[in-house]
Amino acid sequence: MVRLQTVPIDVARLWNELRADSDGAIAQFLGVVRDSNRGRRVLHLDYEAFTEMAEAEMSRIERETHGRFAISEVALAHRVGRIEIGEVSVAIVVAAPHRAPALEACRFAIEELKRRVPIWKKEVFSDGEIWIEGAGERRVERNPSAAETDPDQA
Amino acid sequence: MVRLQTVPIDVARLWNELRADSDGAIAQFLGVVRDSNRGRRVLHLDYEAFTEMAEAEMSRIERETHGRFAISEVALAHRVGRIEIGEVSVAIVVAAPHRAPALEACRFAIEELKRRVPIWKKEVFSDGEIWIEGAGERRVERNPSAAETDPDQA
Amino acid sequence: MRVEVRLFASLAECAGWRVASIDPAPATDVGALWDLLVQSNPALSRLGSRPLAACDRTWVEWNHPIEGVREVAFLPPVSGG
Amino acid sequence: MRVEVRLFASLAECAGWRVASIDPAPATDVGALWDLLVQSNPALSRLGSRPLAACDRTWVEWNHPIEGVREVAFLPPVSGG
Repeated sequence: MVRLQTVPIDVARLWNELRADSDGAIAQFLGVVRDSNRGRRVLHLDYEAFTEMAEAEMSRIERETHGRFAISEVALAHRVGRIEIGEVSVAIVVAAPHRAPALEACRFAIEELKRRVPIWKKEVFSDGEIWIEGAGERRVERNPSAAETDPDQA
Repeated sequence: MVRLQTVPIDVARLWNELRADSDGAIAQFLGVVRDSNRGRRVLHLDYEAFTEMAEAEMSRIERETHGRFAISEVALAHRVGRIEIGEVSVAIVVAAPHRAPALEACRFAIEELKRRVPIWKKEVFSDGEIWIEGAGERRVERNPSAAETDPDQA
Repeated sequence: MRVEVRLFASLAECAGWRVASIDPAPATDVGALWDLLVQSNPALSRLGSRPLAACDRTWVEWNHPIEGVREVAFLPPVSGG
Repeated sequence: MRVEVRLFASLAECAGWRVASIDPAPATDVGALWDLLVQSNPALSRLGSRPLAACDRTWVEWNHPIEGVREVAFLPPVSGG
Protein backbone atom coordinates (compact mmCIF):
# COMPACT_ATOMS: atom_id res chain seq x y z
CA MET A 1 0.00 0.00 0.00
CA VAL A 2 1.54 3.27 -1.15
CA ARG A 3 0.14 6.72 -0.45
CA LEU A 4 1.32 10.22 -1.26
CA GLN A 5 -1.20 12.50 0.38
CA THR A 6 -1.90 16.12 1.32
CA VAL A 7 -4.25 15.23 4.18
CA PRO A 8 -2.97 14.04 7.59
CA ILE A 9 -1.78 10.44 7.82
CA ASP A 10 -4.14 8.39 10.01
CA VAL A 11 -1.70 5.86 11.44
CA ALA A 12 -4.09 3.75 13.51
CA ARG A 13 -6.31 3.37 10.46
CA LEU A 14 -3.31 2.33 8.34
CA TRP A 15 -2.47 -0.56 10.59
CA ASN A 16 -6.04 -1.61 11.09
CA GLU A 17 -6.32 -1.86 7.31
CA LEU A 18 -3.10 -3.84 7.04
CA ARG A 19 -3.39 -6.34 9.85
CA ALA A 20 -4.80 -9.83 9.48
CA ASP A 21 -5.52 -12.31 12.28
CA SER A 22 -2.54 -14.38 11.19
CA ASP A 23 -0.13 -11.51 11.95
CA GLY A 24 1.56 -11.43 15.33
CA ALA A 25 3.81 -8.40 14.80
CA ILE A 26 3.40 -4.82 13.68
CA ALA A 27 6.45 -2.61 13.29
CA GLN A 28 6.03 1.04 12.58
CA PHE A 29 8.15 4.09 11.95
CA LEU A 30 6.83 7.64 11.97
CA GLY A 31 8.69 10.74 10.90
CA VAL A 32 7.40 13.79 12.74
CA VAL A 33 8.04 17.46 12.05
CA ARG A 34 10.47 18.85 14.65
CA ASP A 35 10.34 22.34 16.04
CA SER A 36 13.99 23.13 15.36
CA ASN A 37 16.98 22.11 13.29
CA ARG A 38 20.53 22.99 14.32
CA GLY A 39 19.28 25.46 16.84
CA ARG A 40 17.00 27.40 14.50
CA ARG A 41 13.29 27.44 15.29
CA VAL A 42 11.18 25.91 12.51
CA LEU A 43 7.64 27.26 12.00
CA HIS A 44 6.48 24.53 9.62
CA LEU A 45 7.72 22.43 6.69
CA ASP A 46 6.76 22.38 3.04
CA TYR A 47 7.25 19.09 1.22
CA GLU A 48 7.48 18.99 -2.55
CA ALA A 49 7.36 15.72 -4.51
CA PHE A 50 7.95 14.64 -8.09
CA THR A 51 4.58 12.97 -7.64
CA GLU A 52 4.50 10.43 -10.47
CA MET A 53 8.06 9.23 -9.89
CA ALA A 54 7.70 9.27 -6.09
CA GLU A 55 4.68 6.98 -6.29
CA ALA A 56 6.50 4.69 -8.72
CA GLU A 57 9.58 4.56 -6.51
CA MET A 58 7.51 3.87 -3.38
CA SER A 59 5.79 1.01 -5.22
CA ARG A 60 9.17 -0.42 -6.19
CA ILE A 61 10.28 -0.27 -2.53
CA GLU A 62 7.04 -1.98 -1.51
CA ARG A 63 7.73 -4.83 -3.93
CA GLU A 64 11.39 -5.13 -2.90
CA THR A 65 10.40 -5.25 0.79
CA HIS A 66 8.00 -8.12 0.08
CA GLY A 67 10.76 -9.88 -1.84
CA ARG A 68 13.31 -9.63 0.97
CA PHE A 69 11.33 -10.25 4.15
CA ALA A 70 8.69 -12.75 5.32
CA ILE A 71 5.98 -10.16 5.84
CA SER A 72 2.28 -9.98 5.10
CA GLU A 73 1.90 -6.29 4.28
CA VAL A 74 3.86 -3.07 4.17
CA ALA A 75 2.43 0.42 3.87
CA LEU A 76 4.42 3.48 2.87
CA ALA A 77 2.66 6.80 3.31
CA HIS A 78 4.21 10.23 2.78
CA ARG A 79 2.57 13.57 3.18
CA VAL A 80 3.23 16.53 0.88
CA GLY A 81 2.50 20.23 1.10
CA ARG A 82 2.54 22.23 4.30
CA ILE A 83 3.01 20.19 7.51
CA GLU A 84 2.89 21.63 11.01
CA ILE A 85 5.18 20.86 13.97
CA GLY A 86 4.26 17.52 15.56
CA GLU A 87 2.45 16.20 12.48
CA VAL A 88 3.46 12.96 10.81
CA SER A 89 5.36 13.46 7.54
CA VAL A 90 6.05 9.80 6.77
CA ALA A 91 4.74 6.49 8.06
CA ILE A 92 5.99 2.96 7.45
CA VAL A 93 3.82 0.16 8.81
CA VAL A 94 4.68 -3.53 8.47
CA ALA A 95 2.50 -6.47 9.47
CA ALA A 96 4.08 -9.92 9.68
CA PRO A 97 3.57 -13.26 11.39
CA HIS A 98 6.77 -12.77 13.44
CA ARG A 99 8.73 -9.88 14.86
CA ALA A 100 12.21 -10.11 13.32
CA PRO A 101 11.07 -9.70 9.68
CA ALA A 102 8.59 -7.01 10.73
CA LEU A 103 11.31 -4.91 12.39
CA GLU A 104 13.87 -5.50 9.63
CA ALA A 105 11.42 -4.75 6.82
CA CYS A 106 10.36 -1.53 8.55
CA ARG A 107 13.93 -0.34 8.75
CA PHE A 108 14.66 -1.33 5.14
CA ALA A 109 11.60 0.51 3.83
CA ILE A 110 12.30 3.80 5.64
CA GLU A 111 15.99 3.77 4.69
CA GLU A 112 15.16 3.13 1.02
CA LEU A 113 12.41 5.75 1.02
CA LYS A 114 14.78 8.37 2.39
CA ARG A 115 17.48 7.39 -0.10
CA ARG A 116 15.46 7.06 -3.31
CA VAL A 117 12.04 8.71 -3.28
CA PRO A 118 12.07 12.14 -4.97
CA ILE A 119 10.64 14.30 -2.22
CA TRP A 120 12.20 17.46 -0.77
CA LYS A 121 11.52 19.41 2.35
CA LYS A 122 11.77 23.13 2.86
CA GLU A 123 12.11 24.47 6.39
CA VAL A 124 10.23 27.69 6.99
CA PHE A 125 11.54 30.03 9.68
CA SER A 126 10.22 33.36 10.88
CA ASP A 127 12.92 35.08 8.79
CA GLY A 128 13.26 32.86 5.72
CA GLU A 129 13.14 29.47 4.11
CA ILE A 130 15.73 26.78 3.41
CA TRP A 131 15.66 23.74 1.18
CA ILE A 132 17.07 20.64 2.84
CA GLU A 133 18.65 18.56 0.11
CA GLY A 134 20.25 15.20 0.73
CA ALA A 135 21.53 13.52 3.87
CA GLY A 136 24.42 15.99 3.87
CA GLU A 137 21.91 18.82 4.02
CA ARG A 138 23.28 21.10 1.35
CA ARG A 139 21.24 24.16 2.09
CA VAL A 140 20.11 26.52 -0.59
CA GLU A 141 18.52 29.82 0.29
CA ARG A 142 15.46 30.66 -1.70
CA ASN A 143 16.83 33.86 -3.19
CA PRO A 144 19.28 32.76 -5.92
CA SER A 145 21.64 35.63 -5.18
CA ALA A 146 21.98 34.28 -1.62
CA ALA A 147 22.55 30.68 -2.69
CA GLU A 148 25.41 29.08 -0.86
CA THR A 149 26.58 25.83 0.55
CA ASP A 150 26.49 25.61 4.31
CA PRO A 151 30.16 25.16 5.20
CA ASP A 152 29.21 22.97 8.17
CA GLN A 153 27.52 20.54 5.82
CA ALA A 154 29.94 20.37 2.93
CA MET B 1 7.33 4.65 31.11
CA VAL B 2 6.54 1.08 32.13
CA ARG B 3 3.06 -0.43 32.30
CA LEU B 4 1.76 -3.87 33.13
CA GLN B 5 -1.97 -3.67 32.58
CA THR B 6 -5.13 -5.75 32.31
CA VAL B 7 -7.00 -3.18 30.20
CA PRO B 8 -6.34 -2.77 26.45
CA ILE B 9 -3.18 -0.89 25.46
CA ASP B 10 -4.05 2.42 23.82
CA VAL B 11 -1.12 2.82 21.45
CA ALA B 12 -1.97 6.20 19.94
CA ARG B 13 -2.31 7.60 23.43
CA LEU B 14 1.06 6.11 24.45
CA TRP B 15 2.90 7.94 21.72
CA ASN B 16 1.02 11.15 22.17
CA GLU B 17 2.12 11.07 25.81
CA LEU B 18 5.72 10.35 24.88
CA ARG B 19 6.36 12.70 22.02
CA ALA B 20 7.85 16.17 22.38
CA ASP B 21 8.18 18.79 19.64
CA SER B 22 11.92 18.19 19.54
CA ASP B 23 11.41 14.56 18.46
CA GLY B 24 11.51 13.76 14.76
CA ALA B 25 11.17 9.98 14.96
CA ILE B 26 8.82 7.51 16.58
CA ALA B 27 9.54 3.80 16.30
CA GLN B 28 7.01 1.32 17.53
CA PHE B 29 6.60 -2.42 17.86
CA LEU B 30 3.33 -4.14 18.64
CA GLY B 31 2.83 -7.78 19.46
CA VAL B 32 -0.64 -8.92 18.48
CA VAL B 33 -2.46 -12.14 19.38
CA ARG B 34 -2.52 -14.46 16.35
CA ASP B 35 -5.38 -16.78 15.48
CA SER B 36 -3.21 -19.88 15.14
CA ASN B 37 0.12 -21.39 16.11
CA ARG B 38 1.64 -24.29 14.19
CA GLY B 39 -1.62 -24.99 12.48
CA ARG B 40 -3.75 -25.15 15.60
CA ARG B 41 -6.54 -22.59 15.95
CA VAL B 42 -6.13 -20.36 19.03
CA LEU B 43 -9.28 -19.04 20.73
CA HIS B 44 -7.52 -16.56 23.00
CA LEU B 45 -4.41 -16.18 25.15
CA ASP B 46 -3.94 -15.93 28.89
CA TYR B 47 -0.87 -14.05 30.08
CA GLU B 48 0.48 -14.57 33.57
CA ALA B 49 3.16 -12.34 35.07
CA PHE B 50 5.34 -12.34 38.16
CA THR B 51 4.03 -8.80 38.54
CA GLU B 52 6.50 -7.22 40.94
CA MET B 53 9.56 -8.66 39.19
CA ALA B 54 8.18 -8.01 35.69
CA GLU B 55 7.72 -4.33 36.50
CA ALA B 56 11.21 -4.16 38.01
CA GLU B 57 12.73 -5.88 34.97
CA MET B 58 10.86 -3.62 32.53
CA SER B 59 12.15 -0.58 34.45
CA ARG B 60 15.70 -1.92 34.21
CA ILE B 61 15.26 -2.35 30.43
CA GLU B 62 13.91 1.19 30.21
CA ARG B 63 17.01 2.53 31.96
CA GLU B 64 19.38 0.42 29.87
CA THR B 65 17.70 1.60 26.66
CA HIS B 66 18.20 5.21 27.68
CA GLY B 67 21.82 4.43 28.48
CA ARG B 68 22.56 2.87 25.10
CA PHE B 69 20.68 5.04 22.60
CA ALA B 70 20.22 8.77 21.98
CA ILE B 71 16.48 8.75 22.60
CA SER B 72 14.06 11.02 24.42
CA GLU B 73 11.58 8.48 25.75
CA VAL B 74 10.79 4.79 25.66
CA ALA B 75 7.56 3.16 26.77
CA LEU B 76 7.17 -0.54 27.51
CA ALA B 77 3.61 -1.74 27.98
CA HIS B 78 2.53 -5.36 28.44
CA ARG B 79 -0.94 -6.66 28.93
CA VAL B 80 -1.79 -9.54 31.28
CA GLY B 81 -4.84 -11.73 31.73
CA ARG B 82 -7.10 -12.86 28.92
CA ILE B 83 -6.36 -11.30 25.50
CA GLU B 84 -8.46 -11.86 22.39
CA ILE B 85 -7.27 -12.48 18.81
CA GLY B 86 -6.12 -9.24 17.18
CA GLU B 87 -5.55 -7.42 20.47
CA VAL B 88 -2.19 -5.91 21.37
CA SER B 89 -0.27 -7.93 23.97
CA VAL B 90 2.89 -5.81 24.06
CA ALA B 91 3.84 -2.34 22.83
CA ILE B 92 7.24 -0.66 22.63
CA VAL B 93 7.23 2.99 21.65
CA VAL B 94 10.39 5.08 21.29
CA ALA B 95 10.58 8.82 20.62
CA ALA B 96 13.89 10.31 19.55
CA PRO B 97 15.28 13.30 17.70
CA HIS B 98 16.52 11.03 14.87
CA ARG B 99 15.47 7.78 13.27
CA ALA B 100 18.46 5.43 13.68
CA PRO B 101 18.50 5.46 17.49
CA ALA B 102 14.69 5.28 17.57
CA LEU B 103 14.66 2.11 15.44
CA GLU B 104 17.60 0.51 17.21
CA ALA B 105 16.26 1.27 20.69
CA CYS B 106 12.87 -0.17 19.75
CA ARG B 107 14.46 -3.42 18.64
CA PHE B 108 16.67 -3.60 21.73
CA ALA B 109 13.75 -3.06 24.11
CA ILE B 110 11.47 -5.72 22.58
CA GLU B 111 14.30 -8.29 22.38
CA GLU B 112 15.26 -7.70 26.02
CA LEU B 113 11.63 -7.77 27.15
CA LYS B 114 11.08 -11.12 25.47
CA ARG B 115 14.31 -12.50 26.90
CA ARG B 116 14.12 -11.27 30.51
CA VAL B 117 10.69 -10.19 31.69
CA PRO B 118 8.89 -12.91 33.71
CA ILE B 119 5.66 -13.23 31.76
CA TRP B 120 4.19 -16.42 30.30
CA LYS B 121 1.47 -17.03 27.80
CA LYS B 122 -0.99 -19.88 27.67
CA GLU B 123 -2.70 -20.65 24.39
CA VAL B 124 -6.31 -21.69 24.77
CA PHE B 125 -7.79 -23.98 22.10
CA SER B 126 -11.27 -25.42 21.76
CA ASP B 127 -9.95 -28.71 23.13
CA GLY B 128 -7.33 -27.69 25.68
CA GLU B 129 -4.65 -25.29 26.85
CA ILE B 130 -0.90 -25.14 26.42
CA TRP B 131 1.75 -23.11 28.21
CA ILE B 132 4.29 -21.58 25.84
CA GLU B 133 7.57 -21.44 27.71
CA GLY B 134 10.73 -19.98 26.25
CA ALA B 135 11.84 -19.31 22.72
CA GLY B 136 12.13 -23.05 22.20
CA GLU B 137 8.47 -23.38 23.17
CA ARG B 138 8.64 -26.26 25.60
CA ARG B 139 4.98 -27.05 25.86
CA VAL B 140 3.40 -28.37 28.98
CA GLU B 141 -0.18 -29.64 28.99
CA ARG B 142 -2.22 -28.44 31.89
CA ASN B 143 -3.00 -31.86 33.30
CA PRO B 144 0.21 -33.00 35.03
CA SER B 145 -0.34 -36.61 33.98
CA ALA B 146 -0.23 -35.45 30.35
CA ALA B 147 2.88 -33.28 30.80
CA GLU B 148 5.39 -33.88 28.06
CA THR B 149 7.93 -32.11 25.95
CA ASP B 150 6.84 -31.48 22.40
CA PRO B 151 9.40 -33.47 20.37
CA ASP B 152 9.24 -30.88 17.58
CA GLN B 153 10.40 -28.19 20.01
CA ALA B 154 13.09 -29.99 21.96
CA MET C 1 15.09 -19.56 58.83
CA ARG C 2 12.23 -19.69 56.36
CA VAL C 3 12.01 -18.40 52.82
CA GLU C 4 8.96 -17.59 50.75
CA VAL C 5 8.94 -19.78 47.64
CA ARG C 6 6.88 -18.78 44.60
CA LEU C 7 6.00 -20.82 41.52
CA PHE C 8 4.57 -19.53 38.24
CA ALA C 9 2.79 -20.70 35.09
CA SER C 10 3.20 -24.43 34.43
CA LEU C 11 5.24 -24.91 37.62
CA ALA C 12 2.39 -23.60 39.77
CA GLU C 13 -0.21 -25.66 37.95
CA CYS C 14 1.95 -28.75 38.20
CA ALA C 15 2.70 -28.36 41.93
CA GLY C 16 -0.80 -27.22 42.82
CA TRP C 17 0.43 -24.18 44.78
CA ARG C 18 1.85 -20.74 44.02
CA VAL C 19 3.40 -19.60 47.26
CA ALA C 20 4.71 -21.38 50.32
CA SER C 21 6.82 -20.55 53.37
CA ILE C 22 9.54 -23.20 53.52
CA ASP C 23 12.43 -24.10 55.81
CA PRO C 24 15.21 -24.60 53.27
CA ALA C 25 17.51 -26.69 55.50
CA PRO C 26 19.68 -28.49 54.58
CA ALA C 27 19.73 -26.61 51.25
CA THR C 28 22.08 -23.62 51.21
CA ASP C 29 21.72 -22.59 47.58
CA VAL C 30 18.89 -22.17 45.10
CA GLY C 31 19.61 -25.39 43.20
CA ALA C 32 19.49 -27.52 46.34
CA LEU C 33 16.23 -25.85 47.35
CA TRP C 34 14.70 -26.83 43.99
CA ASP C 35 15.83 -30.41 44.55
CA LEU C 36 13.99 -30.37 47.90
CA LEU C 37 10.83 -29.19 46.17
CA VAL C 38 11.05 -31.94 43.57
CA GLN C 39 11.41 -34.56 46.35
CA SER C 40 8.11 -33.49 47.88
CA ASN C 41 6.41 -32.81 44.51
CA PRO C 42 7.65 -35.51 42.11
CA ALA C 43 5.37 -34.15 39.37
CA LEU C 44 7.73 -31.17 39.09
CA SER C 45 10.45 -33.41 37.75
CA ARG C 46 8.26 -34.25 34.76
CA LEU C 47 8.73 -30.72 33.44
CA GLY C 48 12.19 -31.72 32.30
CA SER C 49 15.14 -29.42 32.91
CA ARG C 50 15.43 -27.18 35.96
CA PRO C 51 13.52 -23.90 35.75
CA LEU C 52 15.00 -20.41 36.06
CA ALA C 53 15.36 -18.77 39.45
CA ALA C 54 15.05 -15.30 40.94
CA CYS C 55 15.89 -14.13 44.45
CA ASP C 56 14.10 -11.03 45.72
CA ARG C 57 12.96 -10.15 42.15
CA THR C 58 16.36 -10.46 40.47
CA TRP C 59 17.52 -13.27 38.18
CA VAL C 60 20.13 -15.52 39.86
CA GLU C 61 22.25 -18.56 39.02
CA TRP C 62 21.62 -21.97 40.58
CA ASN C 63 24.50 -21.66 43.00
CA HIS C 64 23.12 -18.43 44.50
CA PRO C 65 23.15 -18.76 48.33
CA ILE C 66 19.84 -18.66 50.19
CA GLU C 67 21.32 -16.96 53.24
CA GLY C 68 19.71 -13.53 53.61
CA VAL C 69 17.18 -14.08 50.84
CA ARG C 70 13.51 -13.45 51.66
CA GLU C 71 11.86 -14.75 48.48
CA VAL C 72 12.94 -17.40 45.97
CA ALA C 73 10.93 -17.71 42.75
CA PHE C 74 11.15 -20.61 40.31
CA LEU C 75 10.21 -19.59 36.79
CA PRO C 76 9.68 -21.42 33.51
CA PRO C 77 11.49 -19.96 30.47
CA VAL C 78 9.63 -16.71 29.78
CA SER C 79 7.28 -16.25 26.84
CA GLY C 80 5.96 -12.71 27.10
CA GLY C 81 5.58 -10.39 24.16
CA MET D 1 13.42 15.85 -31.41
CA ARG D 2 12.27 17.57 -28.22
CA VAL D 3 12.29 16.35 -24.63
CA GLU D 4 10.27 17.55 -21.69
CA VAL D 5 12.63 18.79 -18.99
CA ARG D 6 11.45 19.07 -15.39
CA LEU D 7 13.11 20.78 -12.43
CA PHE D 8 12.23 20.42 -8.75
CA ALA D 9 12.72 22.09 -5.39
CA SER D 10 15.70 24.48 -5.30
CA LEU D 11 16.49 23.84 -8.97
CA ALA D 12 13.03 25.02 -10.03
CA GLU D 13 13.17 28.06 -7.78
CA CYS D 14 16.64 28.91 -9.00
CA ALA D 15 15.81 28.58 -12.72
CA GLY D 16 12.40 30.21 -12.39
CA TRP D 17 10.64 27.40 -14.25
CA ARG D 18 9.51 23.82 -13.57
CA VAL D 19 8.85 22.33 -16.97
CA ALA D 20 10.05 23.13 -20.48
CA SER D 21 10.03 21.47 -23.90
CA ILE D 22 13.62 21.60 -25.13
CA ASP D 23 15.52 20.61 -28.27
CA PRO D 24 18.49 18.81 -26.69
CA ALA D 25 20.81 19.05 -29.72
CA PRO D 26 23.77 18.84 -29.71
CA ALA D 27 23.51 17.02 -26.35
CA THR D 28 23.13 13.26 -26.68
CA ASP D 29 23.24 12.31 -23.01
CA VAL D 30 21.74 13.59 -19.77
CA GLY D 31 24.96 15.21 -18.54
CA ALA D 32 25.38 17.25 -21.72
CA LEU D 33 21.75 18.33 -21.53
CA TRP D 34 22.36 19.66 -18.02
CA ASP D 35 25.38 21.62 -19.27
CA LEU D 36 23.13 23.21 -21.90
CA LEU D 37 20.66 24.26 -19.20
CA VAL D 38 23.42 25.82 -17.13
CA GLN D 39 24.61 27.82 -20.15
CA SER D 40 21.18 29.42 -20.52
CA ASN D 41 20.56 29.66 -16.72
CA PRO D 42 23.93 30.50 -15.13
CA ALA D 43 22.27 30.72 -11.71
CA LEU D 44 21.95 26.92 -11.80
CA SER D 45 25.71 26.56 -11.58
CA ARG D 46 25.65 28.30 -8.22
CA LEU D 47 23.98 25.26 -6.69
CA GLY D 48 27.34 23.56 -6.77
CA SER D 49 27.64 19.97 -7.96
CA ARG D 50 25.44 18.48 -10.67
CA PRO D 51 22.01 17.33 -9.52
CA LEU D 52 20.58 13.82 -9.86
CA ALA D 53 18.72 12.78 -12.99
CA ALA D 54 15.74 10.62 -13.91
CA CYS D 55 14.52 9.63 -17.36
CA ASP D 56 10.87 8.71 -17.70
CA ARG D 57 10.54 8.40 -13.88
CA THR D 58 13.54 6.14 -13.31
CA TRP D 59 16.89 7.15 -11.82
CA VAL D 60 19.69 7.25 -14.41
CA GLU D 61 23.40 7.96 -14.57
CA TRP D 62 24.81 11.05 -16.28
CA ASN D 63 25.85 9.19 -19.40
CA HIS D 64 22.30 7.94 -20.03
CA PRO D 65 21.41 8.60 -23.72
CA ILE D 66 18.56 10.99 -24.49
CA GLU D 67 17.54 9.14 -27.65
CA GLY D 68 14.03 7.73 -27.13
CA VAL D 69 13.49 9.51 -23.79
CA ARG D 70 10.33 11.59 -23.41
CA GLU D 71 11.00 13.25 -20.05
CA VAL D 72 14.25 14.19 -18.31
CA ALA D 73 14.02 15.36 -14.68
CA PHE D 74 16.84 17.07 -12.78
CA LEU D 75 16.55 16.53 -9.06
CA PRO D 76 18.37 17.82 -5.99
CA PRO D 77 19.51 15.17 -3.49
CA VAL D 78 16.28 13.96 -1.91
CA SER D 79 15.22 14.85 1.62
CA GLY D 80 11.88 13.16 2.18
CA GLY D 81 10.92 11.35 5.35
